[in-house]
Amino acid sequence: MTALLSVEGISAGYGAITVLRDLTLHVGRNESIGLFGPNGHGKTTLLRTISGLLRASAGRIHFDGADISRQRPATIVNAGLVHSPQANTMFGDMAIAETLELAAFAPRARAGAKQRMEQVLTLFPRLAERRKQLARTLSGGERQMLSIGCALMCDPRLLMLDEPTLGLSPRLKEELAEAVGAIARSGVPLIVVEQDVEFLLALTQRLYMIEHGAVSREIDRNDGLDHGQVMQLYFGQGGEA
Amino acid sequence: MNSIVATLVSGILLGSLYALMASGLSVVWTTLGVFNFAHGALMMIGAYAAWTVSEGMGLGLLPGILAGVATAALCGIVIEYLLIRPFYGTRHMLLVTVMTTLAALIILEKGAQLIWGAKLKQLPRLVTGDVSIFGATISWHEAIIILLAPIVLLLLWRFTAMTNRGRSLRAVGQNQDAAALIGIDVPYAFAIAFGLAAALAGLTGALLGSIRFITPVMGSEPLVKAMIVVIFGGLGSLGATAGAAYVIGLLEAFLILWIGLYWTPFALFLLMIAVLIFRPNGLFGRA
Amino acid sequence: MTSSLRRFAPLLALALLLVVPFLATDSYTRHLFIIAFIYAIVAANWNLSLGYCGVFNFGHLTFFGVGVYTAAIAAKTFGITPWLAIPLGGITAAGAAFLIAAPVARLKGIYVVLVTFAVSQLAMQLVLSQSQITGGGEGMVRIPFLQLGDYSFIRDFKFGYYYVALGLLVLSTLFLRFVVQSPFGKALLAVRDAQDYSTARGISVSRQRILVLVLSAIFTGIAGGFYAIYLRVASPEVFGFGTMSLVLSMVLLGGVGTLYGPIAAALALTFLTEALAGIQGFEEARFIVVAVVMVLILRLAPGGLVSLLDRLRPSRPAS
Amino acid sequence: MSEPILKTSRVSKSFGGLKAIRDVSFEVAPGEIFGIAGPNGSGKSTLFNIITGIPFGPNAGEVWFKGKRIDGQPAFKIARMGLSRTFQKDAEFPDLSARETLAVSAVFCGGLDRRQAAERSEEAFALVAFAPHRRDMASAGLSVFEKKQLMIASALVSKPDILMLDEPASGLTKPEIQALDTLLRNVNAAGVTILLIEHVLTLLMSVSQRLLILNQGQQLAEGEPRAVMRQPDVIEAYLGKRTQ
Amino acid sequence: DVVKIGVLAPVTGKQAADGEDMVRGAKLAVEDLNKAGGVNGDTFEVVVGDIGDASADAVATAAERLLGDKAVGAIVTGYASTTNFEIEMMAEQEMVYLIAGNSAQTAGIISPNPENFGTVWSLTPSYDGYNTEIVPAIDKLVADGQLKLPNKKVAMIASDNPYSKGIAEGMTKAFEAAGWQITQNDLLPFGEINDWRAFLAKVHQDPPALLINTDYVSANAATFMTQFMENPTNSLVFIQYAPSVPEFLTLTKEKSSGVVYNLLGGVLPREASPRADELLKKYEAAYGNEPGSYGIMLYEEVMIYADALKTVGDPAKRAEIGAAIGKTDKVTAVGRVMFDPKTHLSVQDNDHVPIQFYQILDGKRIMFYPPQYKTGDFKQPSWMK
Ligand SMILES: Nc1ncnc2c1ncn2[C@@H]1O[C@H](COP(=O)(O)OP(=O)(O)OP(=O)(O)O)[C@@H](O)[C@H]1O
Ligand SMILES: Nc1ncnc2c1ncn2[C@@H]1O[C@H](COP(=O)(O)OP(=O)(O)OP(=O)(O)O)[C@@H](O)[C@H]1O
Ligand SMILES: [Mg+2]
Ligand SMILES: [Mg+2]
Repeated sequence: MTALLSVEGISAGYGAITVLRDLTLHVGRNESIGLFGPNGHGKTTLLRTISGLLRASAGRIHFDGADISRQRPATIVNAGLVHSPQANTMFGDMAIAETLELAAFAPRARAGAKQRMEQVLTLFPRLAERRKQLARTLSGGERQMLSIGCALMCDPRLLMLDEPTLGLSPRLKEELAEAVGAIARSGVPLIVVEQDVEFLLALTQRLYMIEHGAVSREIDRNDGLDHGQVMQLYFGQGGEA
Repeated sequence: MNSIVATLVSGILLGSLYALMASGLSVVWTTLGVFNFAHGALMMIGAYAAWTVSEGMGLGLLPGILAGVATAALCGIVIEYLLIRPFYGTRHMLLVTVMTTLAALIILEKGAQLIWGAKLKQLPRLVTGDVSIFGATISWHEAIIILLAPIVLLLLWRFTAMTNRGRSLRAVGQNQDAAALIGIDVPYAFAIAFGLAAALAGLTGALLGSIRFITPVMGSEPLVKAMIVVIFGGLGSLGATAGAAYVIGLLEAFLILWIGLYWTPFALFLLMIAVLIFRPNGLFGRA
Repeated sequence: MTSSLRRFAPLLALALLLVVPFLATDSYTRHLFIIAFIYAIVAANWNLSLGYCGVFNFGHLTFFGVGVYTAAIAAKTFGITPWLAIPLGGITAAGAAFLIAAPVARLKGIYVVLVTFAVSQLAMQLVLSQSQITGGGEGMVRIPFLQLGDYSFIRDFKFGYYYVALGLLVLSTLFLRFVVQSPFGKALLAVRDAQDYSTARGISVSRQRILVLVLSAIFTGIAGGFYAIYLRVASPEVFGFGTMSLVLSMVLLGGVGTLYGPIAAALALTFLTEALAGIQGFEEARFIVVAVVMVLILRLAPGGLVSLLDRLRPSRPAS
Repeated sequence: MSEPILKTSRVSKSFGGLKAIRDVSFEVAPGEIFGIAGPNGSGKSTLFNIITGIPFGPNAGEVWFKGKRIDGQPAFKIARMGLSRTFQKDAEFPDLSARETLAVSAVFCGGLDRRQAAERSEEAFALVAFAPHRRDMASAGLSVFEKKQLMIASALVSKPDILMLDEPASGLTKPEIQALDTLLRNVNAAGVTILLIEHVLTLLMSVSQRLLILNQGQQLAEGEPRAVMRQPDVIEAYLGKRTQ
Repeated sequence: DVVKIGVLAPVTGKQAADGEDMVRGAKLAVEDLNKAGGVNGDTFEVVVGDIGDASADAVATAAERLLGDKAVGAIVTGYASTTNFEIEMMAEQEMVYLIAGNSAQTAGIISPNPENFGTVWSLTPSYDGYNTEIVPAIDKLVADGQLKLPNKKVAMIASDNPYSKGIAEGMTKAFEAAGWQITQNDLLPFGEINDWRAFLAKVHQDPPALLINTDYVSANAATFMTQFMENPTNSLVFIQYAPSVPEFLTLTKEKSSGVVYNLLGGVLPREASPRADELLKKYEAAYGNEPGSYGIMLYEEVMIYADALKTVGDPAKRAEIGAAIGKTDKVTAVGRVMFDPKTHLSVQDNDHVPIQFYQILDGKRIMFYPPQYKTGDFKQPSWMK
């Protein structure tokens, strides 16, 4: 069986600055993967390249067998590859309810939008309380909820979350992990970028460490590594644990 | 009494015109965050195109108006593509697009003078004859504008606030990346927003072409008015723009009655400064 | 090497400008330089509020107009020597800026555009309506000209005026340099880019904005005063939209938030438009050409003309 | 407890119908590290806002700093009195270098002349361990962690009495959080009182000497961190089941 | 050699229609001169200085460019700046400058020291006639029984520019002196006026026998006339200058039938002046439309210069040419031109450059005063009882 997403030898960057260098990874149909590594080494850039916001200068990206490396973001979203960006501020002058409705914009997301809205509002009751509040007046954590909610509204087949727990309270982190875990179990694989190890380990089967714009290590947790060893590797990046 | 009615009517007429002039500007501003200085010039293009089809080719006024709307929309899309799109997301985007739209204004105005010459032109009216409203006389054409303006505004409001397609235009203006990531085709949305605004400008221009004169610079006064209306109302929404248009129209008419034409602009500007000092987000703006 | 070139480029340019009158002896070329210098001063000072502090002041030409009328009235009505009337324009312009600044300091972004624009319209109305003082729409003509002892500045093919204008430009540039390199100037950039953060660092946003408007008005008003004395006329068109968009294009083409950009752009634009103006039957088309050139520059060099100079240097290594 | 350096008494802030902060009173002693936590949207950042007046003060209640009442004062004056804060959403002056950022802050907030400002900047850089070769580039090009370091250094350069940090650890890697931990201890050791909003519990629990928990704009608990975190209502509202 | 004739004109900007006329008029004259072999062997060429929006620096720059060109022998214009300040620049450099602009400004600059302005001459006569002549003209109509007026009231509206305002003030004095009552005396900001209804509403409250609008902008005047006709009062309508512009007729069509205007230094009607007829035909043949006054006036300015050049000979002797122009005595399309040495304006009276009163009737311009040029009779406008 082919991978759901395969990234083969891509390079990408901003103007003259190259961030990703010949990076390769893949996501199977029934697994979730995690990306970690030091700040500023290209995790976000990788997700942006996959979702079409950045154009790769070399390499190929296939999603469900189709080459998406030259597609527009809108097409990619409509194929079910959804990216919830890091520290997203959303649409400052739009109210919560409006934003969530709009998020079901892609044709594939329209059917069942009502139902998914229910799900999102159950996951984040705060959003239900504040339907009319403008996005720019939300607290940091509330904004994060809205951003993830929007991604869920897109009816993803593969969900990419970039630091989803940024600024969330411990309790909410836990609830989010549960909810996202449920989504993954329902057959939507995840790509998660996270600094919070617990969160990452709770959700993913395989981890890639990204350093200097390339995969520096792959950790398959089914390979018999125990939790402690993974932690060791994870913190190996910077030195102390 | 009679003069009060006359003033009311002429205030509402002014308000309707201002609403039409400002709505397109407001659409571009609230969606794309671009202050389009070529908006008045697009009205002028609409008027000239309407004139060419209606008078030049003798095809009649309605086809002329359609041609005006279409031509302006086309110009708008071209302007967006060449002069606005390359600058989205750049550091000084607001200022740079001020400049590029000013450049568009110059190109359209001078181009129009090259094509149509400097002599004044005028379109016939939609309907001839005058109508008396409670003793105040205006032309039927103007009466139609009074009726048309709210309809156009309502449709526009429904579109931008109630439909997802309309919301998507606002979304791209506020956060392009986030918009793209929920599946909005950003370049397409930009083109739609600008084309729609330009079409509105074209319609306004074609309607103005019957009650004012068509010249290459006919758009400059409406542009200033539209700018005042849009900012004065508060930049948040179309509703605010519409409200401000009628407030300013009525205010202007009554100021003319009370203090005369000469001091009216003076008083209007002074009043606006005062309002903005006390309501820094515009008359109907949200804090 | 390249950075020393950057440091000495302005001096080199100044040296060149100093010898121009000996190379161009006709009054037309000198006149163009003088006009370009005046606009360069206005544009560079506008850039202080617009580019450095992010105040969308669309009434900057009001300060210029105030300078024009101050010098005109001082020299013609009150018989004050033009040498004094010119700097007087700077004082009144700064005063006018202070009046405008109070309401503007509270407003944000695009709202500033409307208020400052409205103020400039008010100023024009005021000039028009006070015709016994300002001459109204008729304006004022035959304003006294500069004299130095027996040397009269007219009928010398604008030799003297050239150096006065250049001198003002140099003074204005030194002044702006001093301002932007001071902590006050750095704080302007701070206020422009992050208001709340600036406040948290003890910077009063409104005080910065008021001060920047006043400072930007000083040399603008002086340039206005010189304009009135040089052309010997004061008329309400100085408040018009045309002059404003011309100067604005100089600011943006030269480079927002740069010191020498607007000056370079003022010279470039003045001579480009004039070069095209000489072509018969090209009167409309020349504006189109200039507009297209403007857009091209903005596209190719988003940082303005001066950023083209930077391009010549090897690009910074990626971090 | 000695005379409090910062005190709020029944401060409130509402947005339309929403009461974001309700009658919150607390005191901070000089020299302590005072942690603030609570669920998302419980009003932590709003509390910082109304104390510093950026961008708004409280609707009701009083804020006292060093024995002076400061609510209603212009925000920049409050900052100059010695109350420095950072922001949850990282802020920077993109066109200024790190050095210039500190210089501006020292001149405006600390009232120093240029030479003193330069000296003080060196101290602040050293305190936050800001890499020397990165001090002259435009801030826009700095990394996430460097921006945080810079934001803290610029808050410190004016020698404030209180440093208020809003979620400084968010988005940082473990080693960086470790570095931040050390940094805060050093700053505190230099005599600066710290108010810390944080969701990253390792940092919060490690450095805080006292903890205030907010919930729906109200004080839920206050006291010794470990004790507070054991309270059932805190667990219910903030920590969730597993984290204990 | 080639002598260049500079034309200072608003070729772009709001007044571009006038500018186009000016340039065409001058070009036509130059072509005619060249066809006739030039003057003393010199041929001519037109160079244009565009003054754009008429800001002082735009005018000064355009003037400097023309002045700086050694081959320019004379500069002609309809009008350039609103202040006519460029006259000083011309005099300083002894440039031959013929102007047809606001003569009040011209006289204001020249009359204190006419000897300093030896090369500057104005085809436009003194505007005094605009102020005073309307009263006797109306009186004559009433006396002749051609006009019946309901009362002796007059309502005035003027635009805030030197021309309109000056004339309105002058007329007000003249009417008051003749015992008329001024019911309205409004001033408008200068610029585009789209709504005259507020003023007209005030006029309705006390209908005058005479309604005078001195806003000379033809678009404004056309709007004024259209809106007046929506609900006319029993008043004779007089509009300054604007109805003489060809566009005014095309824009107002039947709505302007009955309106009265006058002209000083304007082109005489073709029926009354063979010279005007000849030039108009020539212009129409060349450009396919009827010119406004400036097309013909610039033609005449060039010809006046050419005559002076012929007597002096050398185009470089500009002071002498200026003096020669001052001695002009020539029958032109605007009347017999002679210049007043005190003001350098052309002399105004019925035997020189006359004031012309017209009425528009059914799309035609009828000149009914002064008698020697008259092309038809005044008729009571249809809306008046
Ligand atoms: N718009 C941009 N222009 C130029 N460089 C950029 C831009 N965005 C990111 N970079 C640079 O690209 C590099 C990789 O950034 P990226 O955001 O992908 O890292 P990351 O691994 O996601 O880090 P973090 O954990 O901090 O989110 C960084 O050095 C950053 O400075
Ligand atoms: N300007 C505003 N208008 C309306 N509501 C606001 C405004 N600012 C904040 N709020 C609301 O007030 C509440 C408190 O916000 P605050 O930012 O203080 O939360 P917080 O405790 O800092 O949360 P987080 O941990 O998520 O950052 C939130 O529910 C927020 O939505
Ligand atoms: Mg990232
Ligand atoms: Mg917060």
